[in-house]
Amino acid sequence: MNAPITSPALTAKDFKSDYKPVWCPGCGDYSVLTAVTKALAMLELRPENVAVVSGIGCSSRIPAYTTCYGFHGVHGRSLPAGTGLKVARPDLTVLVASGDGDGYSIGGNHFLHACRRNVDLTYIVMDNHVYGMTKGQPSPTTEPDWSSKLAPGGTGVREFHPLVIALASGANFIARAFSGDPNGVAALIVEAVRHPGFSFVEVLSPCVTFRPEQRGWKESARPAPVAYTDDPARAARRLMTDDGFNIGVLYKGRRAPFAGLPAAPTHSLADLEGGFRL
Amino acid sequence: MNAPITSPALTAKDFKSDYKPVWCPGCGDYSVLTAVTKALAMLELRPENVAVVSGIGCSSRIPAYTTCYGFHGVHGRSLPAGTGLKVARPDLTVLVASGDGDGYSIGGNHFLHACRRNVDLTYIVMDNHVYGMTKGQPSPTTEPDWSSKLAPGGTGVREFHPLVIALASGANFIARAFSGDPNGVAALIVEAVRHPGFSFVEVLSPCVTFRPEQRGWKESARPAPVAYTDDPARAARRLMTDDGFNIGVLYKGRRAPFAGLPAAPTHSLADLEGGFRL
Amino acid sequence: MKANHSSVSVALAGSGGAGVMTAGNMLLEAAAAAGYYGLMTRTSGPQIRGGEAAAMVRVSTFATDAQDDRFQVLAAIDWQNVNRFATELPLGPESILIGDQAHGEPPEVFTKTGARYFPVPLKQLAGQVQGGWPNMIALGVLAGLMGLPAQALEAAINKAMKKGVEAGIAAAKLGLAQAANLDGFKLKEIPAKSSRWLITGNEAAGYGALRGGVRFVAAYPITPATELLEWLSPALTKVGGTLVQAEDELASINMALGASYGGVPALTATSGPGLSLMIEALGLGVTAEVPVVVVDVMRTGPSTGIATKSEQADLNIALYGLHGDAPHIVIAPNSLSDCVAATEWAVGLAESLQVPAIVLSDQYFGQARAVVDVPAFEKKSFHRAKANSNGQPYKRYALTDSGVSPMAIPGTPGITYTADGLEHNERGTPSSQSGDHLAQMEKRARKISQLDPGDAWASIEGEGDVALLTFGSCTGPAREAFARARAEGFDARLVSLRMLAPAQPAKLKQALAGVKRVLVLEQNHSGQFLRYLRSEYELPGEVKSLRRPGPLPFRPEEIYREIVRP
Amino acid sequence: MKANHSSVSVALAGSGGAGVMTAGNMLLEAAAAAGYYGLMTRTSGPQIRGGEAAAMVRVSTFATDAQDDRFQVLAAIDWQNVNRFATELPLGPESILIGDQAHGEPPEVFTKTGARYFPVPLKQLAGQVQGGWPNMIALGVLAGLMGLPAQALEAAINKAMKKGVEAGIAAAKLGLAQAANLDGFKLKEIPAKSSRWLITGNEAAGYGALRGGVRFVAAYPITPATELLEWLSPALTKVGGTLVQAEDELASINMALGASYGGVPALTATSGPGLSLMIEALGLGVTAEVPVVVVDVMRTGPSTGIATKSEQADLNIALYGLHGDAPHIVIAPNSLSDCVAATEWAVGLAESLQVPAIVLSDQYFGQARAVVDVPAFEKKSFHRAKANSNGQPYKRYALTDSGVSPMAIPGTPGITYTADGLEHNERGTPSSQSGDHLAQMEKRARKISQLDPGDAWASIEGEGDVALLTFGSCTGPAREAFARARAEGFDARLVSLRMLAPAQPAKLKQALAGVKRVLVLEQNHSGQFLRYLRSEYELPGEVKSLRRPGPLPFRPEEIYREIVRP
Ligand SMILES: Cc1ncc(C[n+]2csc(CCOP(=O)(O)OP(=O)(O)O)c2C)c(N)n1
Ligand SMILES: Cc1ncc(C[n+]2csc(CCOP(=O)(O)OP(=O)(O)O)c2C)c(N)n1
Ligand code: SF4
Ligand code: SF4
Ligand SMILES: [Mg+2]
Ligand SMILES: [Mg+2]
Repeated sequence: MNAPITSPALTAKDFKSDYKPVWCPGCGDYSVLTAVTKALAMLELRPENVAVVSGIGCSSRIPAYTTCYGFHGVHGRSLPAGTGLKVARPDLTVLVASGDGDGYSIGGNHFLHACRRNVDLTYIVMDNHVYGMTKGQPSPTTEPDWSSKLAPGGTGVREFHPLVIALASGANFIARAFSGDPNGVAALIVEAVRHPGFSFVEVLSPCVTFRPEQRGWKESARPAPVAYTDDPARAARRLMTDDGFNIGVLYKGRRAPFAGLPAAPTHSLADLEGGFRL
Repeated sequence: MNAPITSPALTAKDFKSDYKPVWCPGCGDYSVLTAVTKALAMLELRPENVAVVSGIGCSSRIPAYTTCYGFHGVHGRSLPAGTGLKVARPDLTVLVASGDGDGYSIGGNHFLHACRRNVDLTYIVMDNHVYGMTKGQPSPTTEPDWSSKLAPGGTGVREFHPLVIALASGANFIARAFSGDPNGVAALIVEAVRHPGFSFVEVLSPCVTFRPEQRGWKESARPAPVAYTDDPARAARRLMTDDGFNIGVLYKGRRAPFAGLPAAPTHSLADLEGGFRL
Repeated sequence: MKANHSSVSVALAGSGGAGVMTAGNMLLEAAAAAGYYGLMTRTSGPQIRGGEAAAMVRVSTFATDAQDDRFQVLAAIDWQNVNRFATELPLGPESILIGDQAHGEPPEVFTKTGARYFPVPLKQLAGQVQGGWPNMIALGVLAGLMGLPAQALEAAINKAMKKGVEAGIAAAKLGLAQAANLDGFKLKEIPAKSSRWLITGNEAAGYGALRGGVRFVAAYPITPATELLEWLSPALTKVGGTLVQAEDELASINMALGASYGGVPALTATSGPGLSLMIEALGLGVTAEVPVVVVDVMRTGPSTGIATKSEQADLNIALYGLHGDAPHIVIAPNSLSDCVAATEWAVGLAESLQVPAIVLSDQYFGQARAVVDVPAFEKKSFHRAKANSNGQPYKRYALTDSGVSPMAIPGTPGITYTADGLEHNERGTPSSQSGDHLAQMEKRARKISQLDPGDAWASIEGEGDVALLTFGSCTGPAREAFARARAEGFDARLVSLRMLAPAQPAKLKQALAGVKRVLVLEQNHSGQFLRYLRSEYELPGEVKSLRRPGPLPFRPEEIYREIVRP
Repeated sequence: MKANHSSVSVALAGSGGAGVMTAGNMLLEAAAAAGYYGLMTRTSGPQIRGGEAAAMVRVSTFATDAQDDRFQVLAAIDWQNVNRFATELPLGPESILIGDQAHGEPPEVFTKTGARYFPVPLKQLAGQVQGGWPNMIALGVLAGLMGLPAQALEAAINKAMKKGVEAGIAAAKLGLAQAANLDGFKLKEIPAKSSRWLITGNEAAGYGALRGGVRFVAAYPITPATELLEWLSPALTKVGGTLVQAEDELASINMALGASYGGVPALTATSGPGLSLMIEALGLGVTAEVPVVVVDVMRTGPSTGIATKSEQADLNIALYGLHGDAPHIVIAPNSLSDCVAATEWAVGLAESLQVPAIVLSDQYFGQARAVVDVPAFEKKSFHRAKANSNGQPYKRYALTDSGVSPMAIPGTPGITYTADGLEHNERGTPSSQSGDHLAQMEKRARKISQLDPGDAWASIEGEGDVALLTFGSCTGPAREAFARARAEGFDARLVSLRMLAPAQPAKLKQALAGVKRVLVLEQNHSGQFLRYLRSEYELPGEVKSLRRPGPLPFRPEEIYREIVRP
């Protein structure tokens, strides 16, 4: 049932479904959606050969807004679901989409271990430094002094540094993007998908409703001053002092990806019975 | 019910209970137990003012082998339990004990967030690069090529680097110890307890049963060649290239610890009813 | 127009930014200021923020937390997508529709109910007041239709608005004037005004927790429990406690256990998906005998389900979700205001029995706001039995008659011990001996089964040989159905269970003595409550299940029909 | 000594390093080589490794996976802490104790049963053989006492030992010679030898999974499920599948769901604490309709409980643990060898109904090793209904009569969709409409309730007006009790349920027609199975609960007494 070889090239539009997103007007996630669809067109993929896997959150609503296969799972578990899918179906292109709450709070452990495991998938986190879906609580990337109903005066807790953690855990590709520049996001996703192993793209994607001040990210985001490195120690030094607004590929590793299901069996079931037979 | 001021100084023996450990003869955890009891004596604490909180694993059996208050919880959740305890009871000294499976596999997310949250407790992980309790499966710190029944030929998955992750997540004190030198472990625990905020002591503690080759750690462990730093970027560079056998304090931060329960209420319950009253 | 209504239900709908919730809240406040009882519930479209929404306000001369059978008035600032709410906004031929011609006609789904349409030029009228808004005109119209006095409306606007009060009042008065031209639903006067609160079920549960002594809360946000936490966070700080936002529910429940082990009563609140993640640690609470309370504000399941809607389908997991034999407590408040007492009670039971307790609230209670009589609190004292050294070796899990063993609190010298989720002997030492296991299983079961909840286990109303069994938010409409039946001389028994675990077979047997027909009312698909009742009790006579899944609440009328059915 | 025993049970105990498990396994192999059926179970002290342990071997002329009422022989290399196993090693006056005087006398707890003590100088005899060990002497003694032929023993030693075979055989023969001096328990000869397997329940379940088509497993180690995974890992690789060790159970179940969504049948295995962590994702499987199988190898609960011991107390969580109304499948193998077919069936049901299935095995089945007849497999074909594009808009959750809707597998063009744990309409678009919720709830319930399992739902044996209802590993001793009763002319009905969810009320009603007395047998404290039966079925006549928590297994004798009780 593979697509005919002569099928015409698809455009970004072919990857956008006709469901109306539930997002607020102006939400950064619209641009991420645009970027994903552009990237898939640039990669010359077909929707049926791509799966978009997510958890729960505003950002995690993205799968159904594409025409790809989608899996909208439970909160925080997008990476395991994506891992199972990619290992079982190495032929598919798997994008895992998440938010800063879904991916870094409840899903933090899977992030660590997905980076280590290095399954060949692309992990896109739409980071808005807040829980949008549940209406405005601090997330791991929220500034310690951001006041909210749940934490009046702020949590006092140091922000989570996703790129540093990714590097420390062994991610094979690390990039930061800003949804204000959808073409830039698309280009980074293309590169991430092409890079073998676990590729991580952190996308700064403003929540205009609960963090309206993030409209100011337009001013802060800028291309990273130096080209990416493939040296983890150098990358660590850079990322530890990075202010969170350097955009671009920041690290590319050379680890071999985790193996998927073998192409063919070497034994029959009857062979296995041999082990029990008396 | 506080201890009388004139109570005599306690020795390590006073912190060791008379339960016979279930550990295998030669297990590294015996020395960690000794080190903990020595450290508590050196800190001039009393058993009733110390709580040892753990998860599940051979290493996590440690609480009951002390005469302190102990909490032997469920697998992977020692840090949340210890966090709740310390926040609710800031007067207690809280040690959280774990293993590489308990702490870095199932408990990995709590590790990240405990480092960030910086509650004033000491986290001791007995790392033997294996699941001892369940009889020999690879843990996050196991070498990718270590063959076992569950992963014949090895997992192929890159090791987890606990100290780098701790640093990246904001731990306030990071040390590595080796159970072959219980006095050294004790000294590091003393320093960790005294340092405010979240202190992390990774203890190389051989599993003689499933990883007999770890008896060779005696030869590899050595004092770290340079003194600790309080600069995260410098610490990152060192830890990223560290071979896993540098022993000593490797990083000390200066972040203020997370606040515990306030000492006294400012309002009565009746005051709160005011908010509902018509 | 005669003032002969004892209850009027109105809904105000409109698209994002139209201010329907603001107006709804002011209407509720105005009703309260005029001495009435009131209830406001809300619904909205799928958008995260800003989409179409409706505020549903019921004003009555009697206390109730149930929605009525139908709405007397549906007003809309505009009709955009309001048809999506049709099933939630039942109308009848006696109902009226208010809308602005400028936004077109009311959708057919509403007009075909027979409801009469009265156009009001909301936008144009608002334009007549500098800084006036259509929602304030609508507010005035609705208040006028119910006959709420202008002063009450003014007071409510004054209380609610930070700026633009003048304009608000002026606009609302224009609305009031419009209502005067219409056939309304004037409320009867209400005689003496009792002492009242305006409160949501989530706030009530939060306050109950504090009354019970909770001073440590760890939680992870989830709809519809978040407001409970958001209310608790600053409140805890005031009373000397604290709330920690955890990284996930696994952390929050284990943090609560840690704090409670330290002697500080602890709680977490969540909804179905979060409760699923707490199951393992609840078992730890059972085995290690560490008190902890979980408030489950139920939403429509299974899985992520419908996060913003109500259902009573977490009964199974609350009662039977734990692995192994794990006796614990399950309590369900049976009214919005009972969320205070039920949660306080749950904390008391957890503390005194050293066991986890689950409170089954739901989205309906949690997010509805109501005018309620100030609850009368009983002076019960539930305390954790604390141990002190008596020179003997301390047996944390001593096999007492009651099953409760005094607990050593860290800091107490001479009786240190290790709390353990492994099976253990009386000292707390892990044991795999069948004798220790049996003895500890019996101890843990005994402390629960010996509990005598007195009359608190259920609320029992009425007489007769028909009985209706229910729990939680189904109780409100059932109470109203019973009142109607009784008003017509047909009495029956309403038994609303507050203590779901441990079951109380002897008490229920007594409550049902002589009953010939049993109705079991619950808001879920599979009949979880019925199945529970069948397994724990012998139900007399003919048993009929009245159930449907969420989110639509039961209406008094449909229950009434079942009660009086010949 | 007459060869008149159809079953002999022996136990070999000793402290760490004494080699009791090695010898026990060889004894089992020898029995198999001699044509007998056999069963080996094990117990050990709390030490992680090396503490006291006992191998329990039953050899019989008939197939059984039950332990007998008593042990005919208890042999000990030494007696250090062996008394700890007293409750697990019931003896009687007909039993004999074998021990080495050099290690002192047998503990009183054993001698007071009336068992006769025969000292054998194990150590000294071992010293007579270069490279000989006391456990091999004991092996010979035990084999001799049962009358196993020397060739069978030699064959077993040859098969098991990598080096030192000669010495082993020589030592065992010394043991055999010792036995000749003793009153033994010679086994009857067994006529024709059928085709047999030597297998543990964990291996059986693993093999059943592969037969069902499972090619993806993700799991996290946990006692007593680890061996199932350790068997599966290399086996999967051989048949073109793979096993991923996950970071925790949350990951393993979600990985399995991801793989299954991709069209590859997927499974995970765990025990109670791990199952607790999988609850949320199982609900996702229900709502998103993604097949997945969880094998729960039950251990003693609640909480961490006793990791190495058996209990049937996860029935509640398996049936009712999910939040919301979440219909799914629960299957229990009713013998060790049925672990193959039951697991295969569970995979087939999960796949064909697109729903999660839980297999309730337990530590007893999982870790026991038995000689079993090669199971006869039925040729049933269960397939996932897969969708292909027909040019129409694809409705992933179409409201079919059967409730099953063909599933699009990623890679198939024209019918892409998003699987969703949010409530949704037929297309899969999230919906909070009560109508969509009700329709999808009914669809999901329908596909389960319409399932007709044929005769596979239970095994039903015997006639009469007494019926015993049970499930899982209680079935073995029950079968043996029934055989004894029948041998005495007392027939009764044994109904062992294999399909626990969905319940099969019509089938059970038929199976129990005319029954006057019902016995409900289960290995847990609170009577979870009884409560389940009461809620789902009308049990006829007088109902009696036979239950106790783990870890001690029911013995045929105690069940027998209840069956024939007047
Ligand atoms: C187990 C569980 N806990 C909590 C929730 C509630 N919840 C839904 S989305 C969310 C946070 C989402 O934050 P993020 O991932 O940053 O997404 P955003 O909405 O900001 O895009 C939470 C806490 C849930 N659905 N499931
Ligand atoms: C939820 C859950 N999953 C799995 C287990 C089984 N289990 C017990 S200990 C353990 C691993 C322990 O490894 P580690 O923390 O390294 O401790 P060690 O025994 O090596 O000291 C596992 C997987 C469990 N008890 N609970
Ligand atoms: S709440 Fe924030 S993140 Fe969610 S849709 Fe609105 S703007 Fe986007
Ligand atoms: S198995 Fe390993 S970690 Fe566990 S007690 Fe033995 S030596 Fe120690
Ligand atoms: Mg976010
Ligand atoms: Mg370990």
